[in-house]
Amino acid sequence: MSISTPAVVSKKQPARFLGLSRETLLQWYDDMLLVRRFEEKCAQLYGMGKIMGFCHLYNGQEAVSTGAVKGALNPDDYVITAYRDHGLAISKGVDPKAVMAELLGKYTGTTKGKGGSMHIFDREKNFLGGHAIVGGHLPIAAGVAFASKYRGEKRVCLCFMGDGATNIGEFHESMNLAALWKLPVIYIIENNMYSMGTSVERSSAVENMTKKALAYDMRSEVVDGMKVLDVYEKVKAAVEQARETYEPSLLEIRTYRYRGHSMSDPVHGHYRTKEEVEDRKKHDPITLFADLLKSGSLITDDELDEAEKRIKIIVNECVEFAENSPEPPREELWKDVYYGE
Amino acid sequence: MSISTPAVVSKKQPARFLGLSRETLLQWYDDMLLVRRFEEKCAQLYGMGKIMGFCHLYNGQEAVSTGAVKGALNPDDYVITAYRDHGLAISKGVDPKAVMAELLGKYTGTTKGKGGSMHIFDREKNFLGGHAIVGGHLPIAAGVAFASKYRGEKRVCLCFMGDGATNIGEFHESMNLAALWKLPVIYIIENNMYSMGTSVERSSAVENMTKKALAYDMRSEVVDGMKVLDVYEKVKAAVEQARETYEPSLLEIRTYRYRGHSMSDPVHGHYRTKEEVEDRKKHDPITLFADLLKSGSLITDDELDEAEKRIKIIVNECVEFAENSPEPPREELWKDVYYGE
Amino acid sequence: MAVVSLREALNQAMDEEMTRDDRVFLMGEEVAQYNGAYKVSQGLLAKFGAKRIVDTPIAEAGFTGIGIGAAMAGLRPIVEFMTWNFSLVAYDQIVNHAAKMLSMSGGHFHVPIVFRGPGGAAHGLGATHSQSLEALYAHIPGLKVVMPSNCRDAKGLLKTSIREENPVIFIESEVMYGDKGEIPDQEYTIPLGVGEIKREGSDVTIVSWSKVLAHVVLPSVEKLEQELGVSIEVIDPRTIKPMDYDLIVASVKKTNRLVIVEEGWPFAGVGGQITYELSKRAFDSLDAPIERVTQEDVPLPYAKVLEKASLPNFEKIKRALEAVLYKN
Amino acid sequence: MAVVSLREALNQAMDEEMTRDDRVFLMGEEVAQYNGAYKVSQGLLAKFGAKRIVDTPIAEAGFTGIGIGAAMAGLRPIVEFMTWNFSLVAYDQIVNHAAKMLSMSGGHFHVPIVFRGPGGAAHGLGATHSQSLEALYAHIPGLKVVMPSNCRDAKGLLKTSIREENPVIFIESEVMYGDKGEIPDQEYTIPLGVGEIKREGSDVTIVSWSKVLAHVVLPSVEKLEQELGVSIEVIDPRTIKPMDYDLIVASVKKTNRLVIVEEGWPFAGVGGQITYELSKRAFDSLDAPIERVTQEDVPLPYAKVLEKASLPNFEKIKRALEAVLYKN
Ligand SMILES: Cc1ncc(C[n+]2csc(CCOP(=O)(O)OP(=O)(O)O)c2C)c(N)n1
Ligand SMILES: Cc1ncc(C[n+]2csc(CCOP(=O)(O)OP(=O)(O)O)c2C)c(N)n1
Ligand SMILES: [Mg+2]
Ligand SMILES: [Mg+2]
Repeated sequence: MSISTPAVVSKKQPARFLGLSRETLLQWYDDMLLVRRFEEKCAQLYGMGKIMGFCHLYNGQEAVSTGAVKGALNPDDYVITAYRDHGLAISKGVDPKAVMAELLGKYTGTTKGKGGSMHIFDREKNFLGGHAIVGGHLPIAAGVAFASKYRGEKRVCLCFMGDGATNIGEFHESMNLAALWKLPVIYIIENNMYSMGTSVERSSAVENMTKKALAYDMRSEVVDGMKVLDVYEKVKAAVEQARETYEPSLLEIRTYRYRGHSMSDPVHGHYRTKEEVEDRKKHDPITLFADLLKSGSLITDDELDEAEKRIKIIVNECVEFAENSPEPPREELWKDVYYGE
Repeated sequence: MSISTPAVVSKKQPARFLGLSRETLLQWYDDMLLVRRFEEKCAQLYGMGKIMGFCHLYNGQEAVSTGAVKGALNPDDYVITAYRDHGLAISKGVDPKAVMAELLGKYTGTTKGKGGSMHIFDREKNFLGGHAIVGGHLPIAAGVAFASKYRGEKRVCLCFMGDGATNIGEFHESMNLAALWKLPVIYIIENNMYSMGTSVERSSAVENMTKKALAYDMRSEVVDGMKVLDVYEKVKAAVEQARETYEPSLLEIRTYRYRGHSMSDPVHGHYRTKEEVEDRKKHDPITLFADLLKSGSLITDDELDEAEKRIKIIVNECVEFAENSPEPPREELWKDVYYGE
Repeated sequence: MAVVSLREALNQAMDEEMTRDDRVFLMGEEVAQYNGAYKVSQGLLAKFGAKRIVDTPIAEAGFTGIGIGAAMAGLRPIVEFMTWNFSLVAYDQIVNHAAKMLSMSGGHFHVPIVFRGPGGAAHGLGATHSQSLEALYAHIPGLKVVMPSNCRDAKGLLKTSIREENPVIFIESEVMYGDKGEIPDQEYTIPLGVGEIKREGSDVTIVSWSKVLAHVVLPSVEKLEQELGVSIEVIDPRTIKPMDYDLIVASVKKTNRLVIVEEGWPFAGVGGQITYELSKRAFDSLDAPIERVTQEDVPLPYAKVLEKASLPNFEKIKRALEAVLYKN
Repeated sequence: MAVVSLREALNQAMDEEMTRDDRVFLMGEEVAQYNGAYKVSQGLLAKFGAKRIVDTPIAEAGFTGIGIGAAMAGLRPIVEFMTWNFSLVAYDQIVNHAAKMLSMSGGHFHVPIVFRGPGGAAHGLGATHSQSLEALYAHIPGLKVVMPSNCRDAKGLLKTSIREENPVIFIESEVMYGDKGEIPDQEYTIPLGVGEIKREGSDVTIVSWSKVLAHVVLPSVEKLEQELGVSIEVIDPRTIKPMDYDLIVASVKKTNRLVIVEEGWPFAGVGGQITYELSKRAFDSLDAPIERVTQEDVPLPYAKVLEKASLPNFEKIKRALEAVLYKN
């Protein structure tokens, strides 16, 4: 995804930009915007019946995927998450065209149309899914980190989960094993305050998720998920820690989901008010980041418009690519059941 | 189980006896001694091949069952535990004859010979087993407490587990649900320092088990499991709390297992030394209690000998009853598969 | 006779039984405030309150165990799995605890509990969210497995299941919740273990249940009869365990041919069991080997073309009928 | 040819494969310091160290998932369940993750992993500790299920399973660990999916596997032949999935009679599947309905008399043979 590099070499930035170059910051802005527009397009296509099944959008949580994945990781680090996976996949470098094709059930999709929205995978990008059984991927993440340590590599695994996932047994087993064996995995709770229609206070005995780390003497921190640079900084610190010492972390990133749980669920209802949602949107991670960039005069309104245009083109290319791709051949039904058979 | 009541009415006891009558204290002594001698007899019968399968003895942990179950509970309170269940069943008032008959697979056993050592049940005594899948009974205990609260009763459920059981997912789910819904269940970890051959430090990220309660903002306390009165006092406090406010607790009772994990496992080996075991036996809960009673001149050496005789008779009666009981009839195979069919 | 949706039929069954017996309560994810992920519990929170309509965290093993414990202590829980796929994290609770409690306790504690929710494939839900798991539960002694195919059966069987003293696995289908059908106006129940002839016929018997019966078999029968020139009898066991073998045997003694259509996987599936029992009980009546149409032995893919190719459909059923009729 | 115990045969297989490929490691409860609850991993910690012989807490879902993740990242884990009964708390990990990963990821990630440990009944272990769960795993596409009945097969099949690129369910038997048998001195492997005729015969075929084959069927055959005056062919599929149907069909075409003896429960068990396939593939060769001898459809009780009455035994097999031979 190319961006217009400034002619002039960017002079030293103020401290709040953490010494990141203007180019990097603008790339992150593009990444967040791409995820936002990509998801909006998905909503459209779902409405048109072109995307089937369960489709969980990332709107509102973009600062997490960009700051944590695009920002804090090396390409050979691993990422694994649950079904709300489009944004994290894109921030990890998975081709958005292939993601869109997957959503349309096409042969050119990330998994040839087999996994769908909830199961984006890309071996080359070290993106390990997209998992639809809540909590099921948590021990798997520890296993990936186990393999990295086993081989003496310095690759870490970033494992994302929702607030609701912290109440299932595998959360406990994974945290205990990761802490006990010192596995280089960073568990990230994307606390968007709700598990479908159930608020954190109605599902968890503790509302402060970092308290859950106390049962394992595990390193933990609260992160402002609406501020991409706060996400970057704190995830980066956890990643460095895991790289150097294999010590795992549990990070609670406070964020918010703009849409309904999945495309088949209402945006608001018994569980949260329209007002709450509107109010949260006033602290939009993309707008906040744009304002921050402007405050350092790193971007102009014209450049913001350019970005919009750039992203619009990319998203349209994704749809075009997906629409024009073939469906998987019938024989595919029998492939990938047993490896090499 | 009758005991010789003193002719003279016992005068006021020193504070360390918690205002308990001599009669009560001596009954507790008998209870601990009975569990000890009962288990020793089981070891003998197992060696003779009269008890089959897995048989997990309670030797060393007697102060827990007596102080917590016989001491702190009402008859209509519930008790549920894992497979190491003989002592807890006896302290809850389950007829030791029926327990012994069960171990010998007889029709007069607690479950007609169907459950065996790991599955002692007694509806009348509110003893809910005896469960052999580690952690499996933890949510069930919460469900029993749920029913008690649902009916507005003041009955609590005492749920025992081993230190190893705290690492399985159901521990987490049960603790969270009990704390979230305020269920009158007291979770008791019988921390005997080992899960089979695995020490706590090799299986749990935290060695202080009460830290596990922090993840649920749950009331917790450490208890000296070698001191029956400490067990009684602290369990009693947790029980009162649950009775009055439905608030659950997690208690870590530090105790020690004298025998191997089960009759088919070695007493010591790679995982613990002979010296460690011998050393621990120097702080035997029964001897400690006897010394305490003597220190208050509540019992004489002669009375201790009488107790031994009394218990020996009871245990022999158990064996005699079991030996002379019939095996279950073949038709029993088809009973209790579907209720009322 | 009122016409209701299957969703309403199930809702009425729970409503009536909760009204009748206050030991009955409903527990599961999103069953209360959200009125159910698929709205099957619509209105029950408002009517019965939070004490009896209980929202749970995502902790299937935990709330399944709570249901079992509550049942042992005298309540009669209905545990809803948002879908049966998620019951697999609670599988040990159901198999090693609910199913065995009565036997292990030598009769001391029985477990009157209903586990219910949608099973099977919907549209584009992928491998983990499209499973027909009846065989995994019917294999286990101590459990009963119920799978209704229409509104009348659903209501009558759910009411009976709630009154049942043993653990019942009650498997619905999310794509059937909107199906409409007539139900009697006065109260009724339907016994477990009793199948029903959904369509009389004389030349060949089809045994099928739940969604694949309602949405694939029955809508295809007339066309199949015309194209094959035969009369087809369709039997719905309604209860998978205990299975109403007598009804199937009687039909096969008449038609001499049997095709089993199920949505589950083939290997060690329910159809294999029916084949074994029928080949014993009707050996001399069978003029052709029993044929089965099942989901293909693969994880169900997302793409529509592959999903379709994997599930039972008209063509596959026709081929199976041709096979038992020696028409190919 | 050296004579070893089945325990040693399995130990050798792991030892040789770990020596051959350092991506292979063993993980489970008590496998390291304790040398295995049943001593199958005896000496491996001393030889390979704590990095490759890993003791776990009691967290089956957790360490099963760790195995799956490690396999996705390029290692080749052997996960030991102390007994298969405890795998049920990890059932979702195996069914929804290990088995489906390759398909859900469209070929991106395969899961080369072996899950092994003892299954079936021992003596007086009761309902939760005596289960033969092969049907629950064979039902799931994406898994292979292996159940050896002697030392030679156990070693050869385990080595192949460790080299296999797909998840393998490898079910042993604790009461067989002491069984002695000959194994070749030079290295060898045995392919999955290939059964073996354990005993040639001409009048009736018995298909059986694992412990019930080794401890009940084979020791009874001669007596059964004498008492019934027939010649019995005994087939051991060795692998439950994929099942070597051709071998069974060939035998039945010769004997025209089939009895399946399995330790699992009857309903939707493996024998039901074999019955379905055989009644299709050998319909005209079968002179009698296929008979099955299984564990009774009840949770296995503790008392010896009841345990015995529940499991397959000489009398039950004899009755089944008489039935297919029309001798009653
Ligand atoms: C074991 C299991 N139980 C239930 C579900 C159904 N389900 C899917 S997502 C979800 C809510 C998860 O909420 P959270 O973990 O907070 O993640 P979020 O959707 O907010 O990103 C539920 C209940 C499931 N997929 N798996
Ligand atoms: C789910 C499960 N995994 C493994 C086992 C085998 N097992 C039985 S007891 C035990 C050790 C439990 O130790 P702990 O919880 O400390 O209790 P203790 O025996 O010390 O009383 C193990 C691993 C089991 N029964 N269930
Ligand atoms: Mg959430
Ligand atoms: Mg212990």
